[in-house]
Amino acid sequence: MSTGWLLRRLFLVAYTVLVVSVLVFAITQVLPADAAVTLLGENATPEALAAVRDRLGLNDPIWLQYWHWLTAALTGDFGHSMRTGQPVAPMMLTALSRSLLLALLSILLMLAVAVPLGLWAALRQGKAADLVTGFISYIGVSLPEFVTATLLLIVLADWLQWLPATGYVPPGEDFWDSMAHLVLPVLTVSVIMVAHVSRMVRSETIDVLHSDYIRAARLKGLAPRSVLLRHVLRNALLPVITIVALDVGYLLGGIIVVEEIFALPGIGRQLIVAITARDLPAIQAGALVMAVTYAVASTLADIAYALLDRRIRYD
Amino acid sequence: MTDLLRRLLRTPQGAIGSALLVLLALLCLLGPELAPRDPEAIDFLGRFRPPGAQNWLGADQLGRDVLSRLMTGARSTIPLALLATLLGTLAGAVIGTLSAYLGGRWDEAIMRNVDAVMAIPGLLLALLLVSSLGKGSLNATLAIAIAFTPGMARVTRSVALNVRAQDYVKAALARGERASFIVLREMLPNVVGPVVVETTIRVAFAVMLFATLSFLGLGAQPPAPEWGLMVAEARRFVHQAPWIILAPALAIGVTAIAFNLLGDGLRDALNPRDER
Amino acid sequence: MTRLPFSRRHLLAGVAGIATLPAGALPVLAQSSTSPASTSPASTIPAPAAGAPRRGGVLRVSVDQAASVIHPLRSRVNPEYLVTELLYSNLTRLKPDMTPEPDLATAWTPNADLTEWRFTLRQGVVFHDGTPCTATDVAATFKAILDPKTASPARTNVGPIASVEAVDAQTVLFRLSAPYADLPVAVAYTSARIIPARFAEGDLDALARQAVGTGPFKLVSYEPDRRIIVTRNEQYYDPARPYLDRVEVMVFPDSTAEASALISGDTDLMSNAGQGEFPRLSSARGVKALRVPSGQFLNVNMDCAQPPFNDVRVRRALALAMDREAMVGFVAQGYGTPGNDVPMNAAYHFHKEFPLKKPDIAAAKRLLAEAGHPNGLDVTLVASENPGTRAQLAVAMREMARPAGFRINVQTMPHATYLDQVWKKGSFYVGFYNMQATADAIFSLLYTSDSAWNETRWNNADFDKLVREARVTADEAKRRGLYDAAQKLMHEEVPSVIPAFFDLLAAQRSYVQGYTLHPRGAVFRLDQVWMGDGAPRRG
Amino acid sequence: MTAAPPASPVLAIENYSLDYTLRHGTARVLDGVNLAIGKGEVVGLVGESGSGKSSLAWAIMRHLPRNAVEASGRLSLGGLDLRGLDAKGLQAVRGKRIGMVFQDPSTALNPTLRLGEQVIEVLMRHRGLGRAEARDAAEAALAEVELRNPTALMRRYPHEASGGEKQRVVIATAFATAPELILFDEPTTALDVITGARILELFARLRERTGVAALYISHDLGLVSRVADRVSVLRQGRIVEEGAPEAVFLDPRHDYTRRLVAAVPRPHRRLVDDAAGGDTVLAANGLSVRYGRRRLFRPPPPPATKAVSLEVRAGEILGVVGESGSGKSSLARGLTGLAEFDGGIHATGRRLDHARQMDKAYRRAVQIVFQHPDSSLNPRMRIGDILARPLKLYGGALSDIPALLEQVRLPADYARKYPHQLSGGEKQRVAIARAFAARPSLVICDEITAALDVSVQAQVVELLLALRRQHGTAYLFITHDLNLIRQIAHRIAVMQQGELVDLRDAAAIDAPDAHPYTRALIAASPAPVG
Repeated sequence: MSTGWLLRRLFLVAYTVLVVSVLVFAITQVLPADAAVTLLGENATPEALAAVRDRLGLNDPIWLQYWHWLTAALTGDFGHSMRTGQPVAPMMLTALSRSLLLALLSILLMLAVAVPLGLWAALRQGKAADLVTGFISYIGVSLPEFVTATLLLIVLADWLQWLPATGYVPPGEDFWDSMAHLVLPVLTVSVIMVAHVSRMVRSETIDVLHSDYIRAARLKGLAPRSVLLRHVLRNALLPVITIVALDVGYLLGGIIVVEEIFALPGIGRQLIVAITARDLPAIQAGALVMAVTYAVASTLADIAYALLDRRIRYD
Repeated sequence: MTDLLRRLLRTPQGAIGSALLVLLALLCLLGPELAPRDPEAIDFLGRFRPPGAQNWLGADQLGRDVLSRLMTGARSTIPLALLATLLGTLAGAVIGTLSAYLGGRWDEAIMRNVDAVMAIPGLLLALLLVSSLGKGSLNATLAIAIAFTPGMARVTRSVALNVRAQDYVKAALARGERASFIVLREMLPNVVGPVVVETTIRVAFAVMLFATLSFLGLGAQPPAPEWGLMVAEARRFVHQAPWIILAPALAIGVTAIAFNLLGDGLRDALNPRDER
Repeated sequence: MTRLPFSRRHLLAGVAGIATLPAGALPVLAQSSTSPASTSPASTIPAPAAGAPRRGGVLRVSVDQAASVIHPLRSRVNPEYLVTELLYSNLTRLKPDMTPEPDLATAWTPNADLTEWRFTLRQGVVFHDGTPCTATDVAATFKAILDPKTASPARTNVGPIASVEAVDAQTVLFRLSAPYADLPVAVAYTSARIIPARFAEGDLDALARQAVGTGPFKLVSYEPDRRIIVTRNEQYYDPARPYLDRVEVMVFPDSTAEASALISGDTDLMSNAGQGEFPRLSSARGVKALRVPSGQFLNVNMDCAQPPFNDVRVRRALALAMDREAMVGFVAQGYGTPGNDVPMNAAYHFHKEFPLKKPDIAAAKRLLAEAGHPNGLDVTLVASENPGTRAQLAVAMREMARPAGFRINVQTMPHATYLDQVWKKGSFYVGFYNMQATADAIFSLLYTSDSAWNETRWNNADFDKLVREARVTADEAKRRGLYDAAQKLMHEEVPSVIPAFFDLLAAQRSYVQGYTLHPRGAVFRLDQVWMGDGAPRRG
Repeated sequence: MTAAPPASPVLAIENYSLDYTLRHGTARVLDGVNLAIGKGEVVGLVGESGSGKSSLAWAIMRHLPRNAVEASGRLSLGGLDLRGLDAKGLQAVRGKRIGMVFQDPSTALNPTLRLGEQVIEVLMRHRGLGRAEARDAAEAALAEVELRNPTALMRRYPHEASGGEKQRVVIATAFATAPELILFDEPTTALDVITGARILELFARLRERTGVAALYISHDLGLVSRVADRVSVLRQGRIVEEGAPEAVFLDPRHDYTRRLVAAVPRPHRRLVDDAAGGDTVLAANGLSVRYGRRRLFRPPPPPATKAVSLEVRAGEILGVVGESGSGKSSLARGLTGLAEFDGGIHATGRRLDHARQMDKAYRRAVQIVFQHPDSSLNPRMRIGDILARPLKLYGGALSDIPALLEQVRLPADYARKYPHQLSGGEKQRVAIARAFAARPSLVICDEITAALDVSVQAQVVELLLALRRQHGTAYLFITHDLNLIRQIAHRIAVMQQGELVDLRDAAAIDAPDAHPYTRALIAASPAPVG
């Protein structure tokens, strides 16, 4: 891993952000809603509408609007929400911090469950345990989040009343209450990823188990425990980094639905609210924040992989 | 081909997946004819009727027969998911194969943009697109197809790069074959296998994505018996009449499972693991 | 976790409930203008309090959509009204029987021809920032409301005010452009809250993020999509109220989750319960389900100026195809009353009872054929997604009208798109309106030619005349006669199909005392609420 | 050295038979094998692919696939019945009493574990050493296999070491536990010629010093006869011949052995005796092939071949030898337009400066056959369609296809088959037929026999020579096998690290004025015994 490689990765993140910004801006331009009407509401007079259009520069050519938006965005100014009148950037950052908490907890839970599950299935390949985990993981990857969320909500919050149904409490306010509110969203987000990642861990592990060096390790008479821990695990788990990084994209999508259902005011819910309210500045900022998050996550994964797997030479 | 089918049906995933899909295909073809009732007919007295002799899977908030809606709805759910995936695959396959064939600077440029688009989560991209295009099943299909394109382009490209490195492609290049011949005759047939596997698994995602879009109110229009929309509409009554939500939710799950199973079965059938 | 659901549940008795009555078994309302008790079924009245109101406690009230605007002059939806009501005061308040009672104004008197109204203000009222609230502030507020640039929804709802004047510190004089009997009710409008003159005349937008009012509570924190916290205003003009130390307004976009939160004891009061959740809430232990008949309705608006709906026979045909009793079931899950294509029901003071229109498909078919559509008619009915009952109504109407020859294509769309593209512009769409305080308010909001939102473009001169006359008539019997005639016109001409009215539904934990579910839907009066035995202690 | 089996063997295999259960019945892999290895003895086991030689190794190591069924026989290690061992007993034998050296050191070492760790863990396990002692012992073991600076090497990861270094680490590990027996499974096949030769020298020294018994498995009869005390020849699961190496090699009794011996390339037994023509069919002038291009934030890649100049005359066989990475295949890619090049190519009366200037005439005249028969034919096309392409491109009738197949000694009905229905040798014949369908004047053969068994290689070479006699085609024959090329080439070019270091007549390849690298290559490829 060289500085050149790192610079290149950073350049790619920047390029990604640029492409996404163009795309998102273009899409928001064709959204069927008048920004001025959205801003002023139903009671706006034509004069007021015209004044607002002028003030927002809605009469400028689109490329000029994009340029103004981009240059302002680079300084951290994403404009004011048309819905609430608040500045968008701090709103999105607060939302992002909540989503990241949800995402990180989900990934941790997922890893804690998926990795042992996948290993276990791989070591018992073809046996009952493997088939049962396989079947469960099929169900896991085949249920959309909104179904899982609804089922979990009914069972855990309504019937058993173990957990609060929805809402969000900042960890700083009441840590345990905060965690209790996060359990259901985290569970929902994790289900699909657990199913997916445990399958990947299983197949990676099986590949490693069939590799020459594991055969060599066994033929050197090493203890099975040491073969598993020192040789199999390390090599089987490395690709999981990449898989998890790819799943971040899926995770961000899933967060949209999950936050909506559990009333968790994160970036996904902000986006849904913004899209339904045609709150253009919020849509633009939210989509961009998501794309940046994804690009940064996959870059971090690449770096982690490069640090952990010394084989990779980036030249 | 028959050989592949035989191998597919020998894998447990392939066998179960194929069986389920045959059932679903029948439902798509004959569902509306076989449905016991008019899926849109409302019935004041039948509202929230539990599953029983009159309505085998119960009736919904407007007294419509859930089974009939489920059977009719297969046609508006599965073919569109398939269509979306196929469109996305086609576009992705063309971009990916082209990128791999062109190589070098072009490949780099195409793939950087594909990567950039992939940074927008698929669901978000679909949401934005449907919001712009307007609601409706066809627009949702289009949006999902577009959202799938970059991913499929990536997959196809990596397969195509693999194929391009094969000596028979080099031989064709050295022979001076036309680009179209190399892409269409030498590369594409060999790219198809792995891409078909990926596509099959993506149909499962498309079914789920469709349902999610409808759930968020951006897919099918009421009173269409689209499964995702059925779930969304039934959500308000989940405590009163859980069967209204369970039936379409399970149908979505079973369809997704069927395509996942078929995809894995195909994968195994295409590259049999060694016996060891 | 802060909740102790088990120990608490054992303390609570089972819940009584009108909600468990079968749909349709609701008693027809008595028409009265005196006592709130007579307009509300027994269960909505707080159970006789176990002793006098108690001070202290934290109330968590849930709302079903974000309070994105807390600007007191620009709020538009019920959760926003709930918040601004906590923070601000009006001149008057609307009682559950839709008559006014004093708020900042203690008394009001009109001149003889109802063109001038004089309001006397309460003494010693101060804003949250400590400055006194005087007639100057009131006058400045109304000037701001009436300024089109403010874009306040109140502008068209506070009556025909020509000018406002602070006569002295305690007296405000309203001069009207036309005689108006309902001004004391009109100034209770939910986005006509009184604000300090320095904001009304200066930086009006500043109130988008802060609250400086005279309300019973002061703003602590404001997160539009999650939670709004207010704390007791120690300087509130009524030393006894509010009883609560703090109110937390929690946003729940999902009604299932919102109900679950109440059932699990996470929240204490659910300001608006969906019909789907209501049975569950009614049977939940420790929860009291609340229900009150209201004039809230869904209407299907038809453009009376354009074909095909410019032909009254087409509109009548559609009206004849509707099974209104069934519609109450389909759309309101039984929690409502059938409508007769008039925007008023028994909850309104001047409601005129007509025999309920019965479905008559043959007659509908005949009318449609007479109107030149013997082979039926293709139309697209637009329904916004919010609330979900709009689509439900559209689908049910589609099925009911099908045998009569209407081929209705239902199209749903996000609310923002609907507002931008369809609302007030479309020719066939589903509208949804809260109950208004007076007959005049609802008529001149929607149906007169000069109405604020003339959706149907019905523009019936006779109707306009009747409404105008009633507005300036002080005599009760004469006024009733005029309104009866106006309603009869609508009943026959059907500018919009109004098949059902909704009861308002809500729910609360049993320990919540003093809460009255208001039929207006936009009035909450949390300053009267106190926490009884069994209430959880919340930091 | 004696040819007689030892009296008290370290390893005794008696009447051992092994089956694999397949979907359609069972296949016998080993059939009544008898083999004994005495103390300090090296027994060579020779066989072509599919002969069962690897299965025998796995059987001894008790590492058989799930579908393996041991039909009969005994395996005993100094009196210990290996077949009767349980998992615990097995772990005490593997690595401790029987060591193993694998074919490819780059896949046999864990890529994510430092080299030192991989030696230390074995020492800790089998010699009961503490970590610090094991580290010292590992260093000593690595020094033993003549690795320079073992301390530094121990800290490196496998990808940071060369193939030779890695194989030495594997060997050091095998020897470090002082086992009674070591199995060598083609330990030099994956290595370059010179590196492989050094490993063999090391092996000779180590066995002398330690007196370990060894089973040396290889496909290369010539090589085995140099290292083994006794040789067994395995064919289809049966030992068809055994004895002292000289006896087996010089006087093979079994037919199969005779064919095998005949197929071994011998540098001095020339297979071509005519001379090349005078005309030049192709000349490369300062040809440099470069992959990739300059990219943002990255250093430019070094060229794969540096300014190579050579010419091929009509009907000439020009051999190109060199180790992997020497640039010999890049030369082929440059000449066929598969990679961009700098410099010029003269052919068909023109000078080409870019790959895109290669016209139909050039492409017809210069054909290429690749190394891997499995990947050089499109698996989705029938053989007939594959052969039809050059005919369509360069002119020719589809009715020529049977003749083309016959020319490479394949039946005409193969035209309807798919590649996966053919054996490796057959596929390579199809690839050759495809090249000859263009009636080329030069065929570039890029390691075309490297993936084939010795006997198949001999047949393919013989076929190529016959085709040349028939058509007068010139060959640019790229190979790493110096012995093979000395048999057939008129001239030999030697490449090292992208440069052409030597180009001389085949007869003068071992002359004293040859490049030192050429001499090193010759020294590393000794002529087989006899």
